[in-house]
Amino acid sequence: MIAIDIEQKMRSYQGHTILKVKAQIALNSVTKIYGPSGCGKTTLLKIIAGLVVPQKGKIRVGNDVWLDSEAKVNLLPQQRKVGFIFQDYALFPNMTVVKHLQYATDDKVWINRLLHFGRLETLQQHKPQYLSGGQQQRLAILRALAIKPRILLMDEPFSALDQDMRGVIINELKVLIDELSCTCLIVSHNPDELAFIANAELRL
Amino acid sequence: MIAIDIEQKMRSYQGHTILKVKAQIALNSVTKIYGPSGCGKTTLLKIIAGLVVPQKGKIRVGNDVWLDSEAKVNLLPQQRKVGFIFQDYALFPNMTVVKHLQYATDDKVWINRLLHFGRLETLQQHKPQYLSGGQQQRLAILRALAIKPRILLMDEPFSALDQDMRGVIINELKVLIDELSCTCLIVSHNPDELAFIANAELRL
Amino acid sequence: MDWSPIWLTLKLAGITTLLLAVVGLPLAYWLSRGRSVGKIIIEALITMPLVLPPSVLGFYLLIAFSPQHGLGKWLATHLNVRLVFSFEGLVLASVIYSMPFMIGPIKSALQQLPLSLSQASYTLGKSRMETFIKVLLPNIRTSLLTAIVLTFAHTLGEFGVVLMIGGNIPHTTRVASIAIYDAVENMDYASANNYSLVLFALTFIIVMAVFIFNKYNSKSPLE
Amino acid sequence: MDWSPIWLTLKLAGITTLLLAVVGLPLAYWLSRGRSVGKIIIEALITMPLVLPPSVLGFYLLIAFSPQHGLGKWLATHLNVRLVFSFEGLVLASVIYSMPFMIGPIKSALQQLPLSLSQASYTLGKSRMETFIKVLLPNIRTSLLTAIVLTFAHTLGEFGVVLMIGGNIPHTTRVASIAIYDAVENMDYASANNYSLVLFALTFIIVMAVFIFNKYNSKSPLE
Amino acid sequence: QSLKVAVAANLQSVIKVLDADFKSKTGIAVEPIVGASGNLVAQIKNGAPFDVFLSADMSFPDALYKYGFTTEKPVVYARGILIVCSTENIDVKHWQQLVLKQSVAKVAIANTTTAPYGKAAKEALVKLQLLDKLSPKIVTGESISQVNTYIFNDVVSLGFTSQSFIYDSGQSKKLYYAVVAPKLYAPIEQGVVVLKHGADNYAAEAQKFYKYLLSSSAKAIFKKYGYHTD
Ligand SMILES: Nc1ncnc2c1ncn2[C@@H]1O[C@H](COP(=O)(O)OP(=O)(O)OP(=O)(O)O)[C@@H](O)[C@H]1O
Ligand SMILES: Nc1ncnc2c1ncn2[C@@H]1O[C@H](COP(=O)(O)OP(=O)(O)OP(=O)(O)O)[C@@H](O)[C@H]1O
Ligand code: MOO
Ligand SMILES: [Mg+2]
Ligand SMILES: [Mg+2]
Repeated sequence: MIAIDIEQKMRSYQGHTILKVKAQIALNSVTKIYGPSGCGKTTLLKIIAGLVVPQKGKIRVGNDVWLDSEAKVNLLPQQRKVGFIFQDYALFPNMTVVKHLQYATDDKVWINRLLHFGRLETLQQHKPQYLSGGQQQRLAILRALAIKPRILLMDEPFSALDQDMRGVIINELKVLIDELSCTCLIVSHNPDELAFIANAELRL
Repeated sequence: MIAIDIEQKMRSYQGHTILKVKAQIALNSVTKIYGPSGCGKTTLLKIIAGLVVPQKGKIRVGNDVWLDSEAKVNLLPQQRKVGFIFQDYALFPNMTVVKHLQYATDDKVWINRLLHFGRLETLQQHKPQYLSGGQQQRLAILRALAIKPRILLMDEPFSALDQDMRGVIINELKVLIDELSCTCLIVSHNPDELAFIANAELRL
Repeated sequence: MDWSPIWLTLKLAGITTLLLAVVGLPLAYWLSRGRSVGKIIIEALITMPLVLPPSVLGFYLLIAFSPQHGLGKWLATHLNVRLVFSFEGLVLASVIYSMPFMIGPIKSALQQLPLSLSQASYTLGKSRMETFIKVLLPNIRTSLLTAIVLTFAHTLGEFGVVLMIGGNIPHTTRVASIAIYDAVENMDYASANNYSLVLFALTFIIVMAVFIFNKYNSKSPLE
Repeated sequence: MDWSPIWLTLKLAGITTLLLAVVGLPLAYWLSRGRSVGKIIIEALITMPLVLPPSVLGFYLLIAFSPQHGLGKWLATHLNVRLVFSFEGLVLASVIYSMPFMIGPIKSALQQLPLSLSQASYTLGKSRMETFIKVLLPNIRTSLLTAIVLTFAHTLGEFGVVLMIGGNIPHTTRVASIAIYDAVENMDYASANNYSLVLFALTFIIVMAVFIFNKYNSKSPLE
Repeated sequence: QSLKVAVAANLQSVIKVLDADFKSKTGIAVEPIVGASGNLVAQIKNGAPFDVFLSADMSFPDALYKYGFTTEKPVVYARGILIVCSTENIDVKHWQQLVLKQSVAKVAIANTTTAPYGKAAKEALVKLQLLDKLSPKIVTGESISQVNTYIFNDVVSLGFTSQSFIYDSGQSKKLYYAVVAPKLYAPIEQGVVVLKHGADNYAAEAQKFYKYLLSSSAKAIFKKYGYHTD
């Protein structure tokens, strides 16, 4: 069980708005997160990953406390080691496709499996700037999976994929998630696309 | 009628692939462009806008020749003046939301109407880095519309919008397009989302 | 205390910076677009003074400017311009000497801007000129400031070249750095200290002003 | 031709660059993260030599290092270290003098990298150190090269400070820029020309090497 | 290790000959460091590691003696002669009228406080009441060497320098010169001292060089370069 109870002041032109989230997420579930643009979905994922520290809050994962602002507990992102897919990909400009994966893991078999899963085998030696939008997004997915995370946070991970590709990726992703017994939070603007994979939802 | 007949070598790790497009697009139509990731959709739009010059080809819009590589005719992007929505938005980091629109047009009434259409009235004074993904994308749409273009090229313009917002935007966009009697090419990975608006399609 | 070396220094640095800003912006823009053999050679030439000791530059300028032969003679007889021991000569030398400090940061910043920024502006029907002024320049304003501060500062501290072609003439070529050197060699440490303090204060103000200007971007003057 | 000034110059520039690279990388990283009053003050101090005329810097170093009083006296009597007219003194002065050229471009480039790059690396479980070395540094490698070339070049061309605290002592402080000045004063134009040509060739090679290294990015050494 | 000798700039060509002669006699190598006398004194006072100092006057080495940088008082090794010199074939004999003409654009003198030859030139101009009239044309060289550089490269029409300049063997240009009347300036008596650094580190060598400078073979060389010796 992942228990989240956080409060974060978000900058907005007229003063500030408060993002309040209180949620319980079952382990091994796939939760769809949705809500209007600008409501704080990206911010929430970053808080879970430890990249943004909220003003107030608690995050508990299983029996581990990741964050407790009163007890001054706050695990580093490195200790949380979640798989994170950034909305803007955040690929490393200096690394080729395969170097991205080698940076994250030493497991060659796993790397090859991921490259196949992302249909990027032939683009292994490309750097991000020579990839199309969809190719970049697939690389971002692969990199997050490379560390075999127990928790996977995905910020609109399929927005640049065409329908066929998306179908293929989602299908295969389900297999991988099950295999890794990984808890998954997916921000998406197309709730339909997740029908097959998601078994819980969170509305912000 | 927009007549396109172009050939462009695209860089790819193993040698090169050739993008060949031959199409006739009716004026005032809304054409949906689709095809697998990396097939050259973005490249095609940039060629039409004059931002990429193909090795070979002709582009004719109505009675005007925009490009004829044999006759060495090649209008500048400034002369073509198409509305262009970039896949990565290409917003100006130095300008606030409203400045983006003021840069494109002097028409205050039009600017206000666009701000309302994009639901960005309250964020007028924000710079792009303080906008969420969806807010940035809406600004990119507004900027392209600000010049009241006769041709509108949209590269995945709704990918970062939630479903409600997308519905609203598409509905209102249709009104604007009709009003401007504008020819529209939309690259999209969600053909469904365009069902209401598109009346032609082009598969790459 | 004789203030004239300070004024002279400020005048020299000011004029040099102004001239270089006027020449540098278009040149940097031109160098930042595309790449040809001509551009590479011009860029290498512009970059040279950066790595060349001032005494080398001063030596060659002394030879080139001499009114008895070559360029110097031509200038002296036809235009009645003398470049050794004159303020004009110092300005010209400073322009050459500080050129890379103006061109470098601006060109580099222009190249680092994503291509799609100017593309977006072109599709809005804006000319290269307007795009440059309203989109490109504002987005490299910290680099622009850097370039200006670097140029000004580098000219402020010019010493070797002036020592060789200046002739230490009060009100004409006796800039502060020379006056300080002179005072030290005269063991007039009080004067040396006064000049140094003024320059120190001046540069501290410049640095602080730039820090404050860049505060919101948390950038330093070298960016 | 006496090659010792050339070797001495290369040795000075090499040691200075090396020292500054070792000190500069962590310092630039530290300065690039966050912003506090302490950091601003340290950064302003590091930036000062950039805008300070070499003769001012030379003057204060002379006063500080002179074995007649203060620090210099203490060093001379207690540690038997003499910093005026010695190679060690030149190294220390060059480190101070060229510091902003090493720190500036690196710090600035680190700040311009999107935050999400290091965030992405952290989520992969990588430490700050590993992230710095494998993600941040490779993505600022042209700026790193710039910093190194600038530092090396700036030290190569150092003249005013050396003249003031180094004098002109063969094999110890007679670097190339001083040797050229000396040769010109001696009207030994052949030597002046030779030294100048060697330095010119050297710097041309450096500039060209950097151009070639950066060719794919079409960047200049000042970036 | 060689002897480091601080040398007044007017000696820049002579010192090379003296070096060679001294080395052939004793096998001791000498490294000259050339500069304006005053600049060298400033450096010595700040700890420059020079062993012997050949000044262009007596007051600079006297001052060093007073402050304890030398053990002995300075001794005169040569007397210098001030000349007016040009590369143009102009009427230098009548330089007092010439310098006021329009055709003479710039006149070089050495730094009047750190270079004794500059001081002497200034004295002469003051006596002739020329200094004020001339001041817009005056260019100051850091030392007599820089004045020579300016003359030699034709960047000035005239310069006040030491007579030794025209005897410089390496000279490839024809020089036109006139001696400045000795009554116009105080005699340029050039003094030598062994410095503390030399006395502490190279006592024997420094003494040898000091003796050599006062020897007849050194005197012959000085003479050849246009200095007076007793
Ligand atoms: N770096 C930032 N600094 C200040 N405010 C920000 C920053 N990034 C986002 N915001 C603001 O915080 C709010 C929440 O942003 P967030 O990115 O979490 O939204 P989101 O739910 O992910 O939206 P979208 O679906 O459009 O991506 C928005 O109103 C936005 O303007
Ligand atoms: N700047 C570039 N330089 C070289 N090759 C590129 C560049 N940008 C894209 N490519 C390559 O050109 C091909 C077409 O790219 P393009 O961006 O047009 O694809 P796309 O159809 O828009 O794909 P997506 O739907 O993923 O955005 C891809 O194989 C890509 O790897
Ligand atoms: O030889 Mo001097 O000390 O320059 O007059
Ligand atoms: Mg978001
Ligand atoms: Mg695309």
